[in-house]
Amino acid sequence: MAATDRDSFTLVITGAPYASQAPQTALAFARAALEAGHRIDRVFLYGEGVHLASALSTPPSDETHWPREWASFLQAQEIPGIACIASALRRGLVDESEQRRYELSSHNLLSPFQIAGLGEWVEGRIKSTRTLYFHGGS
Amino acid sequence: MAATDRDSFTLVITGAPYASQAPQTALAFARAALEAGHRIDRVFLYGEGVHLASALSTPPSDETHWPREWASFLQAQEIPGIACIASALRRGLVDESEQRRYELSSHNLLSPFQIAGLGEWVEGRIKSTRTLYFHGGS
Amino acid sequence: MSTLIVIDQAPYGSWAGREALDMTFSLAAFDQEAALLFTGPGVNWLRKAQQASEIGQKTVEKNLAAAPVFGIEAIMADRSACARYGLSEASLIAGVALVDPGPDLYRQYDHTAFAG
Amino acid sequence: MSTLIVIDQAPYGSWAGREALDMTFSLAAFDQEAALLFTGPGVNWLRKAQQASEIGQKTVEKNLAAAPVFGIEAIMADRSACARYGLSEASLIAGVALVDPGPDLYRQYDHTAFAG
Amino acid sequence: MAEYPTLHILNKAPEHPRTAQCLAALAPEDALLLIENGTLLLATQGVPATCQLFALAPDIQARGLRVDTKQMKAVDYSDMVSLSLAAKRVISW
Amino acid sequence: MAEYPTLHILNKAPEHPRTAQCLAALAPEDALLLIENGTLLLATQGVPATCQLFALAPDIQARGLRVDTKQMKAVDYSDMVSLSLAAKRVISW
Repeated sequence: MAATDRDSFTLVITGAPYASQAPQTALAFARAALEAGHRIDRVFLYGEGVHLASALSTPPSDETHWPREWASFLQAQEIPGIACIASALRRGLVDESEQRRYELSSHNLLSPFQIAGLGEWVEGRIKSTRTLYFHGGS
Repeated sequence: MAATDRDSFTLVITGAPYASQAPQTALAFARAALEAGHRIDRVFLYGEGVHLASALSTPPSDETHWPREWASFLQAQEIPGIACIASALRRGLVDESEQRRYELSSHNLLSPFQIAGLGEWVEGRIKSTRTLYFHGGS
Repeated sequence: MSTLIVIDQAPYGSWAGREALDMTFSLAAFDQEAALLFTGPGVNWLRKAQQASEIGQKTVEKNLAAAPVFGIEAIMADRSACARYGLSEASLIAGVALVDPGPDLYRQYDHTAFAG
Repeated sequence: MSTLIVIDQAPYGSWAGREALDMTFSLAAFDQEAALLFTGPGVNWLRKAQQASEIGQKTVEKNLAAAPVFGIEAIMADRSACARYGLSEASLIAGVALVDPGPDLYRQYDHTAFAG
Repeated sequence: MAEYPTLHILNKAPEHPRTAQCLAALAPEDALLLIENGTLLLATQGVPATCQLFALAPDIQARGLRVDTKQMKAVDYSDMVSLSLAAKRVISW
Repeated sequence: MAEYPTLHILNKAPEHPRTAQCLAALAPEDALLLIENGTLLLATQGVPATCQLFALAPDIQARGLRVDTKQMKAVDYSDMVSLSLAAKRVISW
């Protein structure tokens, strides 16, 4: 397949912020892809990557706030950001609906991130020109 | 130093549940230490280990719920469980007081875990007979 | 559109292997071709007679046994990693094909993914 | 009661090194003897002229330069790891002592800790 | 940009076991892109001469590494995008 | 339980770079306790013969490993507690 300006990407992030460079590399890649006229179909958080969707992450003021950087990018570009439900629940990332279902004390999923199943990743595999992974490095 | 029944431990957990075995090994060690008549001065969560203090973690029903296992152990044995404040804030683990201070949407620290600084670890280093680390394995 | 999922992390000490299995079964559930490759310390997932209840976990032997039923094409293991870990055909669970990973193997798949 | 903090993870790709530095400075703040050992890919924290702003991070050169002021006893680097990564005395930041980690080194400290 | 059968993206330090696996999977006509911790390979004697080599400039700069332009090409994120489309498949190690 | 200058606790797989560092730090009078992924060392040819060797039974069993009792002693969590007090210092690799 040759590159065209309608090429599209699914980006899978499996490395957590403040534990890996994955959110930073993926964001720089995503911005470059849009600048080149390509489309980002979705960003899918898997494994440790779900921590990027935390609404409560509060890094020191001299460190980049990766969850907020990502959230504003997704919002501005209207790109779906999806945290895998199984990874997210294990690791304590929940939205209002999961909070109700499991009778939890609060919810902490940062908007516009959503929670959904691995089917979203499979669809990316099928429909996007490329599905790329951004893993932890250690 | 020979072992006596007044020997005491500070346990430092740096591996996250559902990413490492650290919480399981540390809990089995802690139970064995108490059974042998020793004291656990504190459990200190550092780095990725702070995720053990998540009140929202919801593993599948056929997987062990490590945060709850640890919380009930700490409660029953009246052992302080402390999440390092800097590690916890970066990774989105906050109590009510940090929620207010940073004007966050909610709090998610599982009781009886508390948030405090590295001074707690330093004190363990000085006062406990042994300070042991339970790291991630990969 | 065949996908290779690679598991190269030791069992029980991380969740990457379990989450890679979930990916593989998801592909199969959506009728996508998928195969599994175990390599490095990951081959230890394939040892017979694991009993993880004392460490509060479950083995994946049953899941792997069900893989063909769910339409997963192949369960492959890195021959040299198996040798390194003393895994003979007799000590491996059933249905595992020994392979030598390298350019020729990876080129058979459109897509290759690790869980982390 | 001297403590050795070991940093063996590459810079920027994880936070373990930063969090190990925090541990070291905390010990010093409470007047506890502490020393730092960089080994494996961790020695790359000690290379001169790092510029991490384009990847959204900060270097730790200033922190390490302040270590003696805060009472940290020593900054040591594994000689063979430095050689492997082409780190000569000229390319290392100031104040680093080359050592050969092994039983004799670790035995000088009551306590040894990794950040993760 | 040329087409490659496979673009290998390596973000692990040379000591990480996946680095050896990645290097063993390189075919002569493939491309290898070093990013993040993977760029540390440039400071060692372990840089493969078997295939086309790229490394991400912001990561090289962050680590204070020097680039041998005969050995490899420093690229930016937009090159990473082009490379990932120019290759038939991408493996993120 | 005997006293050891250092108890080394290793929880990493043999491929992990910290395993090599740990093995290089063993003194003959030390003890090495393999736990978690560290017990996989028992399945390889890499078991050190230099010092007293222990391995955590629940982790051995989880991985379906066999124990050569001439080579090392399988222990439980209460032995791990005793060992950590019997040694002058403990290093968790």
